[in-house]
Amino acid sequence: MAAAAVSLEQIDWENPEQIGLWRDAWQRFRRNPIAVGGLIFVCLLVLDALLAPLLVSVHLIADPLKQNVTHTYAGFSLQHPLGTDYLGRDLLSRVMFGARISLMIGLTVQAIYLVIGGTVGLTAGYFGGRVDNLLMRFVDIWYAFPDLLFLLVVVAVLGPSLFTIFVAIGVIGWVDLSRLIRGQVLSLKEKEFVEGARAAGSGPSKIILRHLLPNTLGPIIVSLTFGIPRAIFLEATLSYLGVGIPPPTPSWGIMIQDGYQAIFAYPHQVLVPALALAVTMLSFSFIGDGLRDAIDPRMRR
Amino acid sequence: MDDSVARLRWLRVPALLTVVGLVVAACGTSAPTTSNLAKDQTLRVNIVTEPNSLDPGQEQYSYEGAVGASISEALLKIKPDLSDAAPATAASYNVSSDGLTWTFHIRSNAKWSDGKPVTGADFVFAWQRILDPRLAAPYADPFFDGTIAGAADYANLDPTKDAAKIPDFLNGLGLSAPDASTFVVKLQAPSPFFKWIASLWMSAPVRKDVVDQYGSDKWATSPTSLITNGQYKVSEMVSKDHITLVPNTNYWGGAPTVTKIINYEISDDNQAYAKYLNGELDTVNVPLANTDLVKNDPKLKNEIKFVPQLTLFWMDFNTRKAPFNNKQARLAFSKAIDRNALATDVLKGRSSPADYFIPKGMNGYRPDLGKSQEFDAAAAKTMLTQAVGDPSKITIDFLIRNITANKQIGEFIADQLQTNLGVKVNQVVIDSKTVTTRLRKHDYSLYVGGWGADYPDDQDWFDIWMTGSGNVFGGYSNPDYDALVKKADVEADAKKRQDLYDQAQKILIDDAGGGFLYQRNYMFLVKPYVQGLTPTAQDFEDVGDWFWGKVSIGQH
Amino acid sequence: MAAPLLRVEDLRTQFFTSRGIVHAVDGISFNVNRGETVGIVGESGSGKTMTAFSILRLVPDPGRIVSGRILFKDQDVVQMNDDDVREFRGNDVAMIFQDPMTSLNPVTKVGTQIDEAMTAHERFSKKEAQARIIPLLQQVRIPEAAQRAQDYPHQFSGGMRQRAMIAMGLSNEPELLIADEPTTALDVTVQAQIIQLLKQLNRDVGAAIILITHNMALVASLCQRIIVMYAGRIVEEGPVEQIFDSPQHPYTWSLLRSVPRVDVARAERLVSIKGLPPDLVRLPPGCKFHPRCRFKIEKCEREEPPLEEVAPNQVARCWVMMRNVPQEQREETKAGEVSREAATELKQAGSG
Amino acid sequence: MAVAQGAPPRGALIAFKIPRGRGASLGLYVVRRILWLIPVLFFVITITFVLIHFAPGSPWDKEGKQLSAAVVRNLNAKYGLSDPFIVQYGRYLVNVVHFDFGLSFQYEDQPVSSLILKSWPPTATIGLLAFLMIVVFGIGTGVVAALRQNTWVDYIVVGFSTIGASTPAFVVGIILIIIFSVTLYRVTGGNFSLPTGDFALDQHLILPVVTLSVLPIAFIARLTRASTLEVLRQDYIRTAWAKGLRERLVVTKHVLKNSLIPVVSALGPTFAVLITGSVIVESVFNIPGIGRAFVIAVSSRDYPMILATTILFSVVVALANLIVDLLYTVIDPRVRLG
Repeated sequence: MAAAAVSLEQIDWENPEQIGLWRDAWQRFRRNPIAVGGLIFVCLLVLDALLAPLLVSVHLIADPLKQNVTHTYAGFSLQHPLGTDYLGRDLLSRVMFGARISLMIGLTVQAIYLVIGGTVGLTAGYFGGRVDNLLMRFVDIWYAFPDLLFLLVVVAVLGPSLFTIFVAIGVIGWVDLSRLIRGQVLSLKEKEFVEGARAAGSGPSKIILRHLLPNTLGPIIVSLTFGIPRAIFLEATLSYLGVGIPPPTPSWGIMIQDGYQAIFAYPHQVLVPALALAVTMLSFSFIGDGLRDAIDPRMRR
Repeated sequence: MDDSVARLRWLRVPALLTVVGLVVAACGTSAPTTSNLAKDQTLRVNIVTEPNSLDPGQEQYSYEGAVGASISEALLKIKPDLSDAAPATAASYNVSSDGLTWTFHIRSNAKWSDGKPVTGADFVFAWQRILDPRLAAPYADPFFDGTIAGAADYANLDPTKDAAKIPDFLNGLGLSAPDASTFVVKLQAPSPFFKWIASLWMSAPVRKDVVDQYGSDKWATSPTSLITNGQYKVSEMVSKDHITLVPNTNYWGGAPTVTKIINYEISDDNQAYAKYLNGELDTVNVPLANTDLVKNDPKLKNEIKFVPQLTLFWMDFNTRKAPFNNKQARLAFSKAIDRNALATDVLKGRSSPADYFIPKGMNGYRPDLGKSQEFDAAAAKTMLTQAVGDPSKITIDFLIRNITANKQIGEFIADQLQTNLGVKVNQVVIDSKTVTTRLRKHDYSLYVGGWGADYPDDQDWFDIWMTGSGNVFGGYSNPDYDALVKKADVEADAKKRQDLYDQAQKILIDDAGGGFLYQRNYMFLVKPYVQGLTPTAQDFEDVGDWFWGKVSIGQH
Repeated sequence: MAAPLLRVEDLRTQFFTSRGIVHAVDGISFNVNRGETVGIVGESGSGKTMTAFSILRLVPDPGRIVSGRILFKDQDVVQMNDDDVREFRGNDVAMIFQDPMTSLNPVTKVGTQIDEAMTAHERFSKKEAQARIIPLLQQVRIPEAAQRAQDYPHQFSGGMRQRAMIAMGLSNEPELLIADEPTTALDVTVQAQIIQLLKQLNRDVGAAIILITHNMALVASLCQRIIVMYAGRIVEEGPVEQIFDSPQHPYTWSLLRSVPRVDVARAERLVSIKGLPPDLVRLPPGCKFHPRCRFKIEKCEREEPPLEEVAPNQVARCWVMMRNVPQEQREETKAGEVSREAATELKQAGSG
Repeated sequence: MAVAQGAPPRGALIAFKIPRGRGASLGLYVVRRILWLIPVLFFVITITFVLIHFAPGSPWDKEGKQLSAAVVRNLNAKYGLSDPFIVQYGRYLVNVVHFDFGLSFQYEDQPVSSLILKSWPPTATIGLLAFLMIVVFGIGTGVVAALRQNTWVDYIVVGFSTIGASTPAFVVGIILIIIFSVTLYRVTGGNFSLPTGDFALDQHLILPVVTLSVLPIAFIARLTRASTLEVLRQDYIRTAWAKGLRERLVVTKHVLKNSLIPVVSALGPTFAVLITGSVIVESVFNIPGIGRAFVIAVSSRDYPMILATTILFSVVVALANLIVDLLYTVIDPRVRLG
């Protein structure tokens, strides 16, 4: 009578068909159309940043540095799809080359913020008491820090170069992130799962990395996706102060800064790089949102 | 638009569209008369930056002169065409036969803003005060300690260590006032250019009693204590916003038509331009990028005022280092710059190309002397290769101040050098004061510097290229040049003096002490209802700001 | 027999996810009489929690009640407008949840959260509500109730928080209290106290209780009737003693056989049900339990059996029924005997 | 049993036990935090002094015509810059203790304190108004976007906040000027338009305040939306619904009280930055604020002004952060300070 039941031995109990956190997250991320759209744009951007020099050598796009002063501030044309700047250089190729510097700055600076800001925020929030107090007073000092003066000294001592920018921006901007994370950790710390983990005897670093960090992921991702344009603007202000990349290499920040002078007469000088920046920022926020929803453990149930 | 239409425009209300303008104008009356003056005679101008000080003795910047020239009046004042220095507070003056003693006769009706008469003693006190090391007056050197008898050792008087010696030093100066209406100056050497020193707005008189009462550094900080002798006086000072001037009722030269001048301190070009469009400013310096926009705008193009300035820019080569220790290399670099492209395309035709030193508008102007630095890319490259070998091995540190205009010109010049000569140029764009420090320490190869005339006399220009001058950093030194200039400075005969200066200019250009580039001109927009504007080649921040007294506001 | 307090008729609740439609509750009907305690039992994913949520119209996105009626004192909850549902929730029917740790607002005082439940329904004036808080806390046996009312949730232990939840649930003297796995997150000793408390409240306040759990022992100690759910539908229903005595649906039988016996020394082979609960998007044809049923016959795989009367007010949904399965196939031990002893034990522990 | 609740935080090494009452411990905490301001200020002054020492260029370097060596020597003597570094540093510290912040090099010996008192009010006024807009619109739109997730409201808020966040302040500023003053003036024939710039307590405030708050509103809206979405998923929200509370009550009492915690921690720094002035907005709108004064002071090496503004900034920032920390305890009872 008994049907041919699947015998117990055939089912492999040791590694049941378990979907890893990341593969599952990727599957859910893939189903979110705008997040994927954002990811595609960012990949295009990275591709453009890598291939731009190649495109110039095969004359697909004009050389961003070639000046042609008889055609300054030209409008959209076949030869210059996005027009030319104050020295007659092709805006399209400058925007594409600008991506290289701006992306690099945006991403590296965020990494610096996360490392410094993250560590300070997490440690201060988790340990509380004297450690928190000391770290936060240190943050207070850093906040009031005359960043402008510091920039000038950095340039004077290190000379204007890309590395100087990272030192300058990185050292100045991590404070906001550290306070944000500290705030989160302070409230998360009391949550039951942390007390449970502490009761289970896991050390502070394990608790911080395994429990606190993932839970502060939401606000961190938002702040990072906002951080990228802020880092790029800061680069523009720094270039204005002379700490930026030495000319003539283009970056979006510099192009916006220079374009500002001609905003009455030739608004496209500012709007072209600003639009590029806006779309980049939009895609990073969509990726950020998609990532946060995909990773959130609760969504897996 | 022929001329007649433009003239009619004066009468119309700045209506919305030009068409409406023309209709109104058609039935307007003839040339402007006092009857159609606006009720509110207020002139609103932009001096860009807040003056650091309005104490004549301590002024140095152009945005301070823009106010100083209206509120403080020196012995003499430049004529609009800069041909001579006309009488001002001094009705007349005479120079002794040996050229060493200048006697100025003060007008009897010259009065201070508080009604007191201006006396010779006020001038003695003012000039002694400038030469007092403790005040550290910016323009003391070279204008006063280089000319006035007894002032030579101003440079080695330390204000703290030699404080005791200062009173004797000041009394020993060749300055005296035999009576209330006379002011006598003794010079170290005959100086034909001294009339221009007497017309600098910093050499205006200062009241000893006011300085003693309010304090040497305090008296010029508020309208109540700022007693001045110009046609106007300060009525309101709002930090980083504006300074308001009203007529000095006791001025000897009669009441001006404009009863109120508001000097705004707007640093952002776009903000100033927007204010002009909104009728909140009567005149504005056209931002470089808007040049063509303004030239093609039917309404604005008639409000353009184009005035050449006695300001010229050049490439300052650091002659202490290769490749610029070689004259041929310097000439090659100068010949590699297409000045026409720079002036017409990059600077939108607002500046004129110049491969010579003395700017147009001064009697030392010799354009034909510039042949040796004339633009010729091919010749430049061969010249450089002969002089120093393979150009691609040369790397130049090009110092640029981080001001947008400097940056844009710097990028053009760097590109010209790299394309025409094949050299490598590092553009070092950094903070302004850091640039000055590196220039002083000679830590650079190339820098674009320039000079604006303090007064329209060649002497003010030629001394900056003399050996050891503090105003050019390249370390250019040519004994023949120095000798010629020293001789010219004291030469009484004008013709011979000019000839000596011409020879000096030729040596300078052929030596390529500097790679001369372009002369700057002002391009301003001025509202049509601003009448009686008197532009000069030595204006400070606004076209015509030496002679605001001659302006009147038409109905609008 | 008075009219039943709650009548659920052919309730269907589905989730419209990108993977397809999840038939969480696939057409169930049952009644709950006034003051009765009913246990709804089943593995996780059987639809028992979603049934509770549907009764209170708390189905989260992207779920929706697709069809069926929920009559509470002859008012159909499914058709109620938002205001009426709001008035209904917490007032006529109250619910307490599984995880006490996260079910209370961490930043508001416990007393305020209970007071809020009452003022939301205007059954009590502000003053009356204020006065009831402390007695309510005492009723659920929370020590120093007055002081604890001012404390925050993180200052309460797990058990205490669950008691606060129950106090909150009872604050409006609801006629039906739904407890969704109230003790799962607590350890055994506290479990017994909570069950004891529920039983005592049922007696004193007279509120009907629906206990949702996967733990047969709890059902035995508290409930008068059991409903067994599997894959979104009812597979067996009936009085506790009868079900424990002779479970007819193979799933109910194996559930009872998976309860370990504490007192019996003999080594006993526990029966665990092989395989995993079915995927509610692609349900198998026929009886939904057939892939995991050892006694199935060919018909089970083709056609789903109806609920059939197997004993006085006991029904089961099975073509075979356990009574028709010969002894040796069921193995030696009798399913019913094991679980009754475990149940009695619990009773003693509870009253201790 | 669960872990003993409220275990004392590790490292609470305060010698005497703070009395249990919340009020007393908070008052003490505030006093201690304010006392901490003194070492913070000491560090800030020292670091700034060292930086000034290393910063290239002197207050007397000029762009065009240079001052002669003699004049520079006299100026240094007048302002005591020729003294050794330690002497200047010591003298400055002594003066600061007596609240004498010295004379500005730049504005002909006007005392720095009066310059700051004159230039801070415009900055503070605009900063405060912008902060109010940020709190109202930032949090408001963030919550609405979260409650109406994936509807057209949500997309507008996300879209606007991204555009707002990716256009620099000066571009936003000048575009507003072009639209609301220049074009409006031309279109209405000059009888209605917002002023292009300057500072006055009237419609002069509109454009600068809007420009200043666009970026922070975008950021706060995104942050509020993210944290509100987090909170909406929590179990206690479901309990609130199950209790039969009205939506307004669920949102204000349960959702907002929890979702505002990260927002408050972000508002702290935003407030501090707004109050200390934005050089960009102040130069675009020609506002005589302290933000611009500080940048001018740094580029012209006006040492007393730099030091005084930095001290002001650090006091303001420290107080802002203190207020934020206190707010934490109000919003989140689980957080214990000190």
